Amino acid sequence: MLKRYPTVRYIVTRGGWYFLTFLVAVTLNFFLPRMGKSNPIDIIMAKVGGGLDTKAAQAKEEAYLKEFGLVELDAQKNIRRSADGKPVRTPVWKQFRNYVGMCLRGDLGTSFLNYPKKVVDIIKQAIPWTIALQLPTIIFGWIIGNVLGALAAYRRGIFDGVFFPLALLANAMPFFAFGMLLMYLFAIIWPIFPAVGGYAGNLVPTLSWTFLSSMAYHYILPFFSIFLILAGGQAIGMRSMCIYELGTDYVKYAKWLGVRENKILMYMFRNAMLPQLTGLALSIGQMIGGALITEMIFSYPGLGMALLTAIQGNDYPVIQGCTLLVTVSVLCANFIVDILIGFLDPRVKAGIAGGGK
Amino acid sequence: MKLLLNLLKTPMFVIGTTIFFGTVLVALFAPMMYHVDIIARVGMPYMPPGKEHLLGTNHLGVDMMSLLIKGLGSSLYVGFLAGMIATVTGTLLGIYGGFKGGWQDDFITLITNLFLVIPTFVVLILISSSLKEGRSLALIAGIIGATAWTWSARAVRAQSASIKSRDHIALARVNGEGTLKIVVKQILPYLFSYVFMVFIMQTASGILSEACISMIGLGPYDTVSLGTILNEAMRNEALGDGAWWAFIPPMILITIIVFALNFINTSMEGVFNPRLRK
Amino acid sequence: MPSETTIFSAKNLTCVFGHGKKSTKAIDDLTFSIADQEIVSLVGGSGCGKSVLAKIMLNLIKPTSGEFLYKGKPIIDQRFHWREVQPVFQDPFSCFNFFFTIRDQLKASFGIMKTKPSKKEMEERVDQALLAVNIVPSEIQGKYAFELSGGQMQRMLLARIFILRPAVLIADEPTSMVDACVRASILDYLMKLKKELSMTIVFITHDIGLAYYVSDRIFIMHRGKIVEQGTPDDVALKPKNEHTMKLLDDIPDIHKNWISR
Amino acid sequence: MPIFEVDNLHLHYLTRFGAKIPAVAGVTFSMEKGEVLGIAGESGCGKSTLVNGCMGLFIPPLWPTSGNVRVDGESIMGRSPKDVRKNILGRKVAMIPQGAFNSLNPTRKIKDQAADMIVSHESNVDKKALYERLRQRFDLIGMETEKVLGAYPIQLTAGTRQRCVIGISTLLDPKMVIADEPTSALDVTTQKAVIRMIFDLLDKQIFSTMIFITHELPLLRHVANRIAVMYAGEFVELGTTDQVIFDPRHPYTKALMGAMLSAEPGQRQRKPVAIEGAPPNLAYPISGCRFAERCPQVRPECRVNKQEIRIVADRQVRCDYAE
Repeated sequence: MLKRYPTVRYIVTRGGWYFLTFLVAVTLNFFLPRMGKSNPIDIIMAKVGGGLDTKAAQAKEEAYLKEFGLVELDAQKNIRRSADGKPVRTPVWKQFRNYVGMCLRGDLGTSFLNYPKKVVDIIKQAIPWTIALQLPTIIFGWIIGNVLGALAAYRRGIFDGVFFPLALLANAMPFFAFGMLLMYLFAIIWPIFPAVGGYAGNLVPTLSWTFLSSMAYHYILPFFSIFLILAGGQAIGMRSMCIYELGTDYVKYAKWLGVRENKILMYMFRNAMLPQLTGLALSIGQMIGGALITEMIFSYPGLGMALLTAIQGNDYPVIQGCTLLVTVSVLCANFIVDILIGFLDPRVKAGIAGGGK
Repeated sequence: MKLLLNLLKTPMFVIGTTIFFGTVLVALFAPMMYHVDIIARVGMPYMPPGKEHLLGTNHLGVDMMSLLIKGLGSSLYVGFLAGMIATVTGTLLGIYGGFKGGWQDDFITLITNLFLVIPTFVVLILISSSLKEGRSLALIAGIIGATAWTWSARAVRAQSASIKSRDHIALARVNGEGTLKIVVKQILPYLFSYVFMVFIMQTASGILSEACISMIGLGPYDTVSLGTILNEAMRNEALGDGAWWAFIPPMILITIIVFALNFINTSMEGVFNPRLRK
Repeated sequence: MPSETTIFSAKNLTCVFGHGKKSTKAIDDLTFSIADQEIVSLVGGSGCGKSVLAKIMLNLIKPTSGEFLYKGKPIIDQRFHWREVQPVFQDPFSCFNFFFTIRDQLKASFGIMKTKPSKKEMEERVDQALLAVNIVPSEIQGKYAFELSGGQMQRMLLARIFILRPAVLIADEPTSMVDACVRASILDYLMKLKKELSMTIVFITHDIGLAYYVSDRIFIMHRGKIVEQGTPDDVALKPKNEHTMKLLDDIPDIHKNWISR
Repeated sequence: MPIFEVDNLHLHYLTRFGAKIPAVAGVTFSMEKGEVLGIAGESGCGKSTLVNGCMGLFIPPLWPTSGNVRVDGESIMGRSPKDVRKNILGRKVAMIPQGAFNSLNPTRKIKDQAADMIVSHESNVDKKALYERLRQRFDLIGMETEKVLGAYPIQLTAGTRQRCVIGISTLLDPKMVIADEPTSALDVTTQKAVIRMIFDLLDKQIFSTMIFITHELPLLRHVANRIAVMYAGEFVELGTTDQVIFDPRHPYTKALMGAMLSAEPGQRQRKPVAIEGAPPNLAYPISGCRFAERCPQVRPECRVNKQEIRIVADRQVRCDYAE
């Protein structure tokens, strides 16, 4: 039936592929923490079995084991224990089944550190901040970087001579290092911006003007530290793509036809943009990762900070929850970009239409 | 050959290699000239740079210069090892897929694309946090390499698939050369400059990745790297105390190494890919 | 009947690329035979399957179905086959590796021989082969493929044939990438090979004038089929098949009225 | 008055180190209405450089040294790039490039590319009228207008794509069209269709004269009224098609024509003339005849005396010893 709607067919096949990737990611999320001899799951098991913990910790860990279906339960939903008091493990395949089931239900368990807060709630609190910071930065950084890269390729000369090494330098700096530098320069030495946090410490999140302005004020430094590095990296890629496009036969032909410069510039920009879009799909994971670390530097109340706190406090449910969420959002971003390319690039589009034959 | 001469005429390449080999030389030979001790507390916490301690001390009173030299060595080592693992794995898979074709190629491409979209950052965190103990420098390099191979595999596959259609490969076959000999003599030389560029990029991104995971506190437990120095400085209020010598120098070192590698790569691209030349 | 004097014989030969809905028949149910010391031209437009047929003759592609015999026997030992059947390809620059000297690559062709000659003999034979194609050995000493002209490179491919002295030569558009003046010299060397080594030559071209000039028999190919075969005079001057007529009609020939205005 | 005149044109490339490499030297010809001039020569003989020169389009490192090019009596040399773009390219002199696969922007519909061309030359074009005009023109030149105009290049076959390129190039009814191997990437059947279309345009007086560049001599025999043979940046022979093809006088032309084979009785007994060697490197100055190193009839004087164009048997030949 889908044969008659090649576009739908394309979206469905791509979606299916991403679902497969999602399953692989979930599998990794399940198995990777179980590698190593001293892996967290075994440690928790041992702790619960040994009874060496405080009562509070014991309760949390037992709840974790039950929630994730890592141990066999008896009729009263208590952990079944062997003779020496060690919990009886469920077979790995059952653990995996339980885990996948939980993921698909959207249940990510309960945090250790903020017991009995649900992981989902912690993430829910953090996610608006992360989206507010990362979505505009990545989109603007990408656009501005591409425009600058295209200009550098088209103009060459002095502009390129100054701009290109700067962009290379930006590309060479880790996101967080630049964040630290900006923080040191503009929050410590010359304190015109706040160093940490997403809003002033004495405020309570409300929709008031004072709060919003404080938010905006705290937004500036993290924004620029991600934005500039990202734009630099994109500009380099765009510059070489554009130089390539300028050498193609269709640009030559357009010049022979006497087509206006700005039209040719548009041809070049558009055609160089498509591979850059593919590039975006591939590098979006890296960008989000880098931006998360920047959030950590600025103690920005987003996902990065939640992840850092969880890593420092061995809060496994939260770590796993965050990594899963990041994976899912990266996959979604990729999926969107994929579909976008399908619509924007007639070469791919022709392939989609032809695939229905 | 001729191309090598062209490279040496490119100022970018010369600058890049000079800086890079400069840092390598420092990492290798500085310990012989400068007494490096990263455990001894030789002064007060956060002593500013001075005569006694060229770059001051850290929050524990350890000489920053020692830390930097040691950290530089570790970071280069991680980058090199990770780059090596990622490049070798990726190149082997890429050549195999591109040259073999058929379902083997389809399978490798599928796996590569699959792992390409799963963010490496996540995988790094998961593995690192599961290996709470025994997270040595080499292991971290291994983890980084194991997550980065996809990119090189994809790049190398595309290249080897395009070389495969060249007639000298058919001619080598009718000369009776075996597959291994064909790969070594007819394909690898063409890929060499390309693989080398991939290796440089992977080394650079290995150094950056190490800095990133060290920064979130999942770095090596047994030694210092530029990333762990930064992490320590961050955690111990170096910024607030205005102790710039605790974080600016490692930052500059990371940036300058990666910058030099980027420079080398861009200049090589310009020479090997004539279209980018002016 | 295939016998010792039949070089190639094919029966219901078919070669399919791809699978499922995307598959294309590059060679479609061919039956033909090529006799010893014959020069046969395969002529056709792009995508007619002539190059695929060449690759099958060279045992670089295995046919999907049908029977393909060399001297009355199926090809089992490919090394033996390559001692007997050797190619000259279209693009000489793509035939040589840029990373080894031309001379080294010419010497690499001794690899297919049953017993490799001594080093000294190898050098001598390379020199002789170079002289046979009118190139002074010192001219290419230590040179790489990108340092020579297209005409010189094409002659290097022919020199390779002079070294190996195979029984059959598969020439896949050997003159399509060289300029008009060099073309004549390449043809000269092909004739010389034929005369000196009494070779069988399968000549693949899209230029019927060229085919008419060199061959004993011409096969006209169209969409994987041989639509007409016969002597050059029969095929080129008295064509019977409509595809042949169309092809002849579309090829600009200096003596014909090609296009009406 | 001739429609197109090239007068002693010299062009050179400027290397990075400031050296001038001559690419085209002393080319002179003029063309009347309805005429087709064929230019034949090996790859690298300066054909494509000459094309850029004829259009007044000098993209560094190509520069004019001396000489003049006139369209309709009006010189196109020494003008500003902007003037050349707006008033000459596409309007007076149009180009049909080889390899149409890459000549069209892969991500733009044919009608938009055609519109870009018109909009770049005319101000205040109404969009609706513009597309109507495109439709009429594509109908006139016998294309499947509806299908072609709304398509992306990838959806068209190589032949259709090349015909689109021809249609777009001639949208503004240029005086002169330069076709640079327009059919070299096509198979023989499509080649014929494309040539037929070009003649159709010429007959309908959409353009009035054409330079046709190819290394396929048999094709030139049917396309051109006159043929110029180019070697190492110079015209070595210029005459009518019959003169050059059936009765060549310059040694190089003789070799070119001698290597041409055709399917006709008696051909099998003929021996083609082979010429060894390669064209000279123009980076080094050549004092004598540029063909001397390869010429079968070379004399000692040839290596010293510069050869000039002279009239032999009603055509121009650049050889002192041609008869």
